[in-house]
Order: sequence, then structure tokens, then C-alpha cells
Amino acid sequence: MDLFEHQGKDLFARHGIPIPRGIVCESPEAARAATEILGGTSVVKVQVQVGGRGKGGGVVLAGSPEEAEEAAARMLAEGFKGLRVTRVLVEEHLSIAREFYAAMLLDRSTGTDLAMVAVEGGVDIEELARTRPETIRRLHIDPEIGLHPYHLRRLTGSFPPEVRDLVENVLAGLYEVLTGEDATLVEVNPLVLLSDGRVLALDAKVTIDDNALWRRREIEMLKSSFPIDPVEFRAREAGLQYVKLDGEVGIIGNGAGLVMSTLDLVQQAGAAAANFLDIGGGASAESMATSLEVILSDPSVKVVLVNIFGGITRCDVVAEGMLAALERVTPQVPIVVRLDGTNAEEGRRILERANHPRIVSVPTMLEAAQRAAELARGRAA
Amino acid sequence: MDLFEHQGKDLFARHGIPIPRGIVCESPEAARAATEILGGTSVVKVQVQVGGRGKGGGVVLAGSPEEAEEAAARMLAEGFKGLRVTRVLVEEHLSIAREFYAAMLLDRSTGTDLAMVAVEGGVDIEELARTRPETIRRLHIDPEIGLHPYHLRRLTGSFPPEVRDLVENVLAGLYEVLTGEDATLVEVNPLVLLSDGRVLALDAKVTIDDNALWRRREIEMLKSSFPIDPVEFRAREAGLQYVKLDGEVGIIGNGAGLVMSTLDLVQQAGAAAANFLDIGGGASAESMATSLEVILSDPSVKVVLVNIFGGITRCDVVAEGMLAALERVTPQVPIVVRLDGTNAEEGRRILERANHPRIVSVPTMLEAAQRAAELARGRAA
Amino acid sequence: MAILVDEATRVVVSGITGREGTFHALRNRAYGTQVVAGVTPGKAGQDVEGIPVFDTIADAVAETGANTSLIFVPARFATEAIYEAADSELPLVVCITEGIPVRDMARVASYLRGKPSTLVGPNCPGVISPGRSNVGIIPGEICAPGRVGLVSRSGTLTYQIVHELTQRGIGQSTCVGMGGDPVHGIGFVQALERFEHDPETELVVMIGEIGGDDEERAAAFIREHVSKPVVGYIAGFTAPPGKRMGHAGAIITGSSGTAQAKAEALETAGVKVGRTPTEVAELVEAALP
Amino acid sequence: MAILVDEATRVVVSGITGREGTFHALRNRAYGTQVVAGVTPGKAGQDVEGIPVFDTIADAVAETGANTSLIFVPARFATEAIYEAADSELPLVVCITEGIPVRDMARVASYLRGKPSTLVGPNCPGVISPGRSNVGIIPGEICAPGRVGLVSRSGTLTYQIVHELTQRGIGQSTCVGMGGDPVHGIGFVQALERFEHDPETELVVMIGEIGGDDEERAAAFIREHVSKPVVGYIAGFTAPPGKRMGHAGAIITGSSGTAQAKAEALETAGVKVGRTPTEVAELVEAALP
Repeated sequence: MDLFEHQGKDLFARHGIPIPRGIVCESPEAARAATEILGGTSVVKVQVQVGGRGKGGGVVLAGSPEEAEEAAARMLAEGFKGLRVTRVLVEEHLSIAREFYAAMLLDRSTGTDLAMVAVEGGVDIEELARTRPETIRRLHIDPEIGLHPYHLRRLTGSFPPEVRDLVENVLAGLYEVLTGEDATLVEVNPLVLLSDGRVLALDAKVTIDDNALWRRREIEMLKSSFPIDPVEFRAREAGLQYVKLDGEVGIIGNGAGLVMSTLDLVQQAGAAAANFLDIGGGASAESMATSLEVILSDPSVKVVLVNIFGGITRCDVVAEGMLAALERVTPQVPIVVRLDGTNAEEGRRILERANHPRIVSVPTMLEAAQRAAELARGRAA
Repeated sequence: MDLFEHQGKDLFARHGIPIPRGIVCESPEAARAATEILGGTSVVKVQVQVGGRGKGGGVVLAGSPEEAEEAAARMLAEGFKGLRVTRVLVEEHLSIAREFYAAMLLDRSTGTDLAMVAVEGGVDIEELARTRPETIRRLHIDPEIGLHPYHLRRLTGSFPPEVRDLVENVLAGLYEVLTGEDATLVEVNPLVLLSDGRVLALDAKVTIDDNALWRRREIEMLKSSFPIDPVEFRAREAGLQYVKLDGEVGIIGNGAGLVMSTLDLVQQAGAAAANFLDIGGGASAESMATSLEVILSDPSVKVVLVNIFGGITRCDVVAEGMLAALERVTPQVPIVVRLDGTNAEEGRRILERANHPRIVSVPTMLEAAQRAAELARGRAA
Repeated sequence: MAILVDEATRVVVSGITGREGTFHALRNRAYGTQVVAGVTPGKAGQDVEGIPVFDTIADAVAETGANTSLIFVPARFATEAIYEAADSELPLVVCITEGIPVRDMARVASYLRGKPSTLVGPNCPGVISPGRSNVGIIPGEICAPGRVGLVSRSGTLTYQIVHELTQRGIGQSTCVGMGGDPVHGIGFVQALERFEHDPETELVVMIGEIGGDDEERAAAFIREHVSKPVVGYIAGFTAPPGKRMGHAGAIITGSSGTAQAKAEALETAGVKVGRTPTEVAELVEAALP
Repeated sequence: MAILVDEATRVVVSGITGREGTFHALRNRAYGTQVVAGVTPGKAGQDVEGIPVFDTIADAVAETGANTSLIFVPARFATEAIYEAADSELPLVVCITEGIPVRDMARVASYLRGKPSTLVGPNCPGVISPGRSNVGIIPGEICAPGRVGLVSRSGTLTYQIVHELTQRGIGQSTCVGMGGDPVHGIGFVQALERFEHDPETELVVMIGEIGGDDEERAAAFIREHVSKPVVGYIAGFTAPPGKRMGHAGAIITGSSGTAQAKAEALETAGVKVGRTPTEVAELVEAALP
């Protein structure tokens, strides 16, 4: 779960990391008032869960309350990179002397935490990593012993001596957020040294482990602030892994790998997926029914492809779920179905008996993908 | 640092382990009043830092306030096993259905915590360990992962089903005391099941790691309650490792191993040590001076034996410390001195120059022990 | 021989009295697996259709000689079950449970280093040596005994590919579902190493997906240490790049992590990479003697 | 050869700017030890009579090629220094500091398992290979190069016995002060193992004391794995039994832990045990060719 910048900064503040003064605004008028509070100038920052804001016009320096109002109005009206925008962060305008980079993440290769810092921060950190990787200090922190002062000293060795203590304080705070809030990533880019000598986190990127949200209820509740389209909302409510894509074949499968593979096969067959939907292991009839309803409610879907290989999931349950959905909604598009694995025969028999006009049963995954692509092309033409 | 029973029980209570109602009393009258508060009967328990109270008359069942007063008066007047007694614990008299045993300690062999429980508790636990070791369940708990519910289930597997949860609660509390209070040993013998179904810690033996007292200030302050003789008090104030013994040769050395070896040699030479005193590594002149004063203030000392082999400790500093002490006190007994190691020549030269009438310089440890024993025998005769 | 599980495997199921635990324990037993015990705290003395239930794994081991742990308990109790199995020194621990916080797994992984237990999973379908022993949720009926070893990060994709192999008459020595979690037990490298030394395995199929660098490390290992033919599959060529927030991930993985990069790394190491599950089966068929 | 330290040893001293750190670093250097660096946070760039000071052990290693850590920092920072040395993968870490809480050391010991660093100490006098390298606080002038290996739980008692050996013209290959803390790094067994394989060591002296079971385990190891003669000494025959509170200690150690029991265990394993330091030296003299 990716947090908005202002939510990440709230966590930072709670763990002792200095952040700029700022006010979250949901209207242009609020942005204007906030700028007045902040002394007449401000930085207006769009709140979205993607990167690239600086280059994409998502961060605007406002020289007056009016300029802040205008910037906020534009962001709230136009959105950002195709995403709906419901809020902006209006922050004090600061005099920056120098920019650094700091990040910590749980490194899956080693199963330990990895801290990274660079004395050269700013937007081009990836470029820096490619061209001069030695400028980025990396240090693994074994979870068995946790963060120690020597880790901090090693990380800040190339920082100007007068800021080392301040940067170490920020790093200690980042480690607290990482380990104490079940984050998998915390990133500050840039971490800034101000002209007055303070060190602040000017940005905040925080990703929380979805598997740990049950013990981070306060963070989980932030989800309610995320803008979301109605289809995604329904899918999430049903506990489904759903990602909207640009194509026309609605895809339902069980297991991320199988669904990804289905997407690949559909593309190889000349069509494109309208979504990624994983009903997960051991899906109930109800979650299958909801999945089908979710996909059928997407107007860009020309064909539905249901690809189930049962392990924990039982194909008879899946078939019943599909029929349940088809009693509630009347599909306008064909539904290509391929069932295999646990109780597949029963599942296929259930569908056969139902003899639904939209259901096209296909024996193999490859053929199912090809058939769906073919049908999609036919309907698109 | 060994705690009194009542102090251990305070720690137990703080970590959720049920204990009997009890009142600490420093006078017979208080014991009488406490017994009245507790309903007219009580158990009066002498508070000392040694075991064997049950067999030694240190625990008295008082059928009336008067009996409690008498018992307390006897304990406070007579002491226990040669120790001064300043307080007794007056506890409610309980109806005991069954006795168990539970202990946890940091096991030096493995560097992990070790839990031990027995369904048969009571005073004869060591006998049980010898004759039927299988009745004592032992389980190591790796500090890397800490105590888990499965550890508790394994430990309580042979307990009556109806008390397992209660015993597990006690064990979880003991583990908290062990790890959270820097204890090296926590022991409950007996852990009792009462007729009304409750499970209580009827006794408490807690040893705290001396090296960790700087971060357990509240526990360290309990030291002020321990009765101590004046010689021991001075030694402790000076940071010296001092233990009073029964012999007549006062021994000062540096390093526990060297001092122990000196004790052995004195005994082999036919005398006995009056004490164990380790001035520690890198001793200052002042700590040497205090050591000598402490030993000289013990009337049972007939000869002093100073055996120093310098590593961090410098023999010149030791010699100066001795002379400083001899300016403050005038010894009535001979002081056999053996200096070797770091700056030994300077040390010996300093003593030679001082030419003190009581100081007998001896070149080797073996000869020093023999000479001290000889002098002790001569003076004893 | 096979790897990890065989006729000598004796399974103790943690969470046996739960819905999934009961279902799969009985299914594994019906397959012929020796499911000798279950563990559910507080239910010692009961049984699940004849499988005795114990309070602790230690009790189960003492009473039944179990040597393999199979874990079905809910996510928030699953790491506890792994620790318990490791402390009972079971050589194999198969954790099916999904949804374990990654930080908890990092601690587990750290604890298991140097311990005698091999962990498979979590969030995995388990291990089957067809015709011998099935420990987990892989549908036994899609497998057949044979000489192809298979290791996969993906559950259902494994079934798909095993299914296609079996339909062509190609049996498997052992199929290992290593699971898709970021921090996990046995990986491609350790499975490949075991298959390399297993005389019954003639060829290895490895099924990867986007993310992480398990496949890249496997490619490096194959080049140095694997003499048997390896056929690969990578899912996620058309997966959306994802709404990536920060740069840190890209900095540590560099260009790797994409399906394209993984497939290329494997091909450079001499692995034949199929573009579809069907092509994987065809490549295996062609490569077998 | 010798064990643990020799001419190739390059020492970085943690806490070099403290009183004891400076004193012994210079003393070790004066002995001929390559003391190449010191570490004191915040004092990087300074030097201690020519020994450069760094901010971290990692910096010191990068700049000076240090391969051995010597720790003099106060007790509450000492485990930090051990972790730092281990994370810099120094093969040898010698911790002189005394007074470290035993629970902290238990965590250190757990962390070091499976790591490439060997810890000596804490609360120990260090290691000396006479004439080659002295890492710690053992007075170099009481030692002489030779063929007796020595390992001891006690600091000053070690000096005493080394002194008696040297006075008889018996030199030492290496003297290891393992320290007297309940949880410690290298023990008798590991030192004996290294001496057994060291071609320059012909005989081993081991100096134990009451408490724990290190000596008993050493006796078991000697019987199985040590071919060289071993001479022992145990301190504490007349030590007071101590004001023992609980029974738990006695339950786990049984009858062992006393000086008598330790001496008997060693003698049963073929070790000659001297009753005084002087007798130890005599036994060594008699046993050497």
C-alpha cells in the first residue's frame, strides 16, 4: 500500500524526522488560505501514488496565494498522469542549500533491510545510480541486531561533517518507520539541507506491507482517502487482486502467475488484457461471482476469459459462482471459460448442464487465450 | 545480586504473576498487626539471601497474631544461618492442593535461556533432579526469537489440563522478568495450586545480573535494604569484590582466578583465608589503599597477603596505594607482599624505599602463600 | 530418490483441524502420503479421521516419528508454526499459508540460517514426488511419476505446466512450489542443486515471474553448477509496469527484474525458455532422450 | 604459525582515544604488533602517536587493511563494537572490556554463530604469540617464544603461570585469555582444536576455574580429538560454596562445576593437573621433550 506524500510525512513526524510545515487542501480556496497562513508563498504539490511529479508539473512554486489557488485548481480539475486528484499538499517555501538522497527498504534478495544514501540527491537519482553507482552508499542492516550507531556513521561518512548528526537522526527515524510501521520502502528524495542549517525531508515515499495491515489499523484506515474507480472499489471490497489495464479482454484467473501468463498468451494471440484479476487461492463461489460482475461492469471489456486451474480452488465452486453471477447480471459479451485441476470435471459438467448462451467452454489454456483474442478482434472490428 | 523473596515477588506482581497477599515487617509488633490484617493467621517468612529456609525454621505457620509476633521476634533477634535479619514477610495462610516447580535461567553452556518445570514441586527438587531427572522438563529458548506459545505448551504438557493456562501465564511472566529485568535466574518453588483453583508463586528467588544494574536503577536501589557488615559495606562502596570467610589470612589480589588460586595455596600451606578480595583490573592507588584498610579493619585477620600480578594493573600504583593506606592506619599484623608483572620493579623499589616495618616482600606467589601461612600459624599459636 | 519428499516422508500437519488443513491432510493421505499427525493447541487426544492430533509438534514427533511439517495455520500464527517445526529439528517444513508479513518472514529466514530445517514457502503449493508423497495442495491427479524435476514461484502456473507435461506422457521426479513471497525458504538455486544431485532427475523445469532476482541468480548458478538440461518459463511479459512510487527498488535491481531480462539471463546460461506453458512442454519433450 | 595472532595480524583498536585504549595500543605497538588503526566516533582524522583514528571500523579496514579488532570501549558500548567488527568481517575480534550484561552477550553469541569472525572475550586479557604479536593486555615481557600453547579463563592467573614457564626457559606459541564471563567467544574446545592443528605447538596448558562446564566439555574433547599432551590447572578448590539461593543451577550442572569435579574430569581424559601454578610449570617441563 503506497501512501500519499503527506501521509508518509505524518509517519515521519511521528518518528522524529523533521518535515516542512504544510497543510493538506481539498479545494483551490483552501490552497489559497493555506498559502496565506504560510506567509504568502508556498509550494503546491499534487498528492498521487505515482512518481515523476517534479518533471510532470505536479509541484508548483506559488509566489502568491492566488498562484497557489490556480495551481491547486488545475491539479484538482485535470488530475495527474490520468489519475484522479482529490487533494494537494501546500507547503512552506524553503531556501535549500543542498539536496541529498536517503532510502531504506526490505531487500528481498538478502531478507535484510538495506539503507541507501547519496550526497547528491534530487530527481535524477536513478541516472546517478546507473552512471556513478559508487556515489550511492548501501548498507545492509541485519534484522537480528537492528540499527546501530556504527551503521549510521558508515552511511553518513561522506556527508559534510556539520550535517552528519542531523542526517543520522533522519536515518534513525526512517529505520523506525521501516521496522516499526511494517513499511517495505521509505524514501526521501530530496533530503534537504536548508540555508539556516536545518535538515528536512522534503518528500516522502512510503510503502506499507499489505500483509501487515491487520496490525497497522491506523495506516489501513488511510486507504479510505485514496481516489478509486467504482470497479476497483468493488474488487477490493471482495478481496480480489484487481488492476485496470488498457485492453479489451477481461481476464479472471486464480494465482498471480497463471493470470500473468494468461495476459502474456492473450497478447501473443494479438489482443490485449482489459485487466488483471486474481481471485486468489481457495476462492469461494461468491468471490467468483463478484469477479465476474466486476469484469462485466467494465464497458471496455469485449470478451471475458476465465482461466482456472484448481489447487485449493475447486472448479465446481468456481462454476457455481459464475452461474450465480449470471443470474444477477445479463452479459452482453462472450465468456470464454477454461477449467482444470481440482474438481474440474464437476465444474465443466455444471456449466454444461446450465448451457448458458454466453459461455464458451474451451479445453486448454492456450486455446482459451486464442479463442478470447479472436472473439475480441471480431467484436472490435 | 540476589533479591529478597518479597522483592522478587514485587517483580513477579509487576509482570502479572499471581502472588499471595503479604506485608513486609521490620518488627514483631508489625508482624502481629499484619497477621490481624490477614485474618488472624499467617505465615511468617524470614527474608534472607540464602536458601534452605523451610528446613531451617525460617518459615513459621502462625495460628494467631501472637504466634506471628513471637516468630518474628525470634527471627529478628537470632538471625538465620549466621546472617543478620532485618525483616520478615508475613503472608496470608493458604490452602494448598498441589505443589509444582518452575524456574528459568540464562544457561551459560548454550548462551540461551533455559526453562525448567516439574509437576512435583517442593523443597526436594534437587533430590528429584538426581533420582528421577525425567520428571523435570527442560526447554531452551533462543533469545533470537524469544518465548512463543509453543514453548509454553511444551513445558506444561504434563500438568493437569485445568491448570495449564494458569501455569503458562506464570511462565510467560517469569520469562518477562528474566529477559526484561536482566535476571539471570528466576525460580518459584513451590508454585502452588490452591484448593480454590488459583495458581500462585508461593516463593520467589530472583538473581539480577550485576553487570546490568546500571540500566536497572530501581532494582539497584534495593541494595540499600540488604543487611551488611561494615567491612563488606566499605569494600562494596569502593567497588571491590569482597567475600568474608572463616580463616585468618586476609587476602588481596587482582583477578578472581589469581585470588582463588592464592586461597588454594594458603590452604595447601596449612592456613585458611579470612576473605576473598579482588581489587579488579586496572586498580587505582586509592582502591588498593581502601582494600588494605578494609582487610586491616577485620579483627580475625592475623596476616595480610597481597598478591598482585600486573596486567592492566600497574604494580607501582599498587605499591603507592599500600603506602597511602599505611599512612592512615597503623597495622598490627604483618603484610606479606608479592608484586609481579607490569611495572613490578618500580613497585618493589617503592616498597623497598618506604622500608615499612610490617611489609614483608616475597619474590614468588608460592613462597608468599607459604610465608603468610607460616606467620598466621605463628601468631595463632 | 526424488528430492525433499518420498516414501519415507512422515507428515505432521499444523492447523489440521481447520477447514483447509483437514481437506488437504486427507487429500494428501488419500494420495498415499504418510500423514501421521496433526497439531492444534488444545485439541490433543482428538483425531481427524484417524490422524491423531497433538498439542505440540514435539509431542507429534515423539509419538509418531513425523519428519516433515506441513503448515496451514492462519497468517498471524504461521511464523510461530515455522519456529516450532524448526525447533523440533524437522528436516523439512512446508508452509502453505499466504499473507505473512514480509518482515516476519525476514526474521524467520534469519533464524533458519544454519539450522537443519529446509523451509518451502510460505505462500506456496507445496511439494509432490508423484506416486510417492504429496505434501501440500498440488493436485496429485495432474502429476505422473517420471524424470523431470520442476521448481516454480507460481502455484497455479505450476499446475498448468505439470498438467501439460503429464498429458504428453512426461512424468515428474519432484515438483517444488517455492512460493511467490519476497522472502521465502528454498529458492531456484537450492532446488536446482538438489535436482542436479538427484539421479532420478534428468531435466529441470523452472518457472519464474517478474520481480526480484531469483531467476538471475539461478542463471548464474546454472552456468557454473548444473549439467542437466534446464527448460524455463517466465510469466509477466505483458504485466503492467506497476505504479512505482520510489526509485530505491530500481536502484538496487538495476535493469533486472523484468520478464525480458530474466528470460535473457536464463537463455545466456543455456536454458531454453518457452513462451507459453505449451511451448515449455514441447521443449521438455524435445530435450528428453 | 602460532594460533589467532602472528606477524600478519593488523590491529584496529576500538576506543583507542580512551585511557586504557591508548595505553595498551601503544604498549602492543611497542611490543612489535602492527597496530594500524584506531576507532573513536567523531575523532576521525586525528591520530594517537601516529596511529590514525577513524570513525568506523569499516573505514579503518578500507584504509589500513586491518584484520583484527581489539576492543577497549566501556561496557555499555562494547557489544556495539563487537557487532561492528563482525559486520566488517574481521576474522578475529578481541574484546577486553569487562562488565557486559550477560544477556547482551547471549545475543552477540547468537549473532556470531555462522559468521566468519572469531571472538575472544569479553572480560579477557587478549592473545599473545610471543615475539610476533600481542593483542590485548598480557604483559609481553613475561612471555617468551616457544612451543607451549596456553588457554585460560583467568587473566592474572594466566600471567602467573606464563611467568613461571618463562622463568624455567619454557616459551609459548600462543597464550589465549578466553575470559571469565559466563557467555563468551572462543572456549577451551576451540582453542584446543587450533593448538592441536598448530605445528608449532607441542603441548597445551589449560587454566580453568570453578563454575560452568567449559572444563568438562574440554575433557570430553581432549579424549576424542587431542593427541598432544595437555597440562591443566583449576582454581577455586577452597572457594566458598557461595550463598546459593535457588536450586536451578544445581539441577542443570548436576555435581559438576566444582574444582574437584573439573580436575577429575580432566585427569580422566589424560590431562595432568597441577595443584599450584608452580607445579603446572614443573609438569610442563617434565612432559616436554
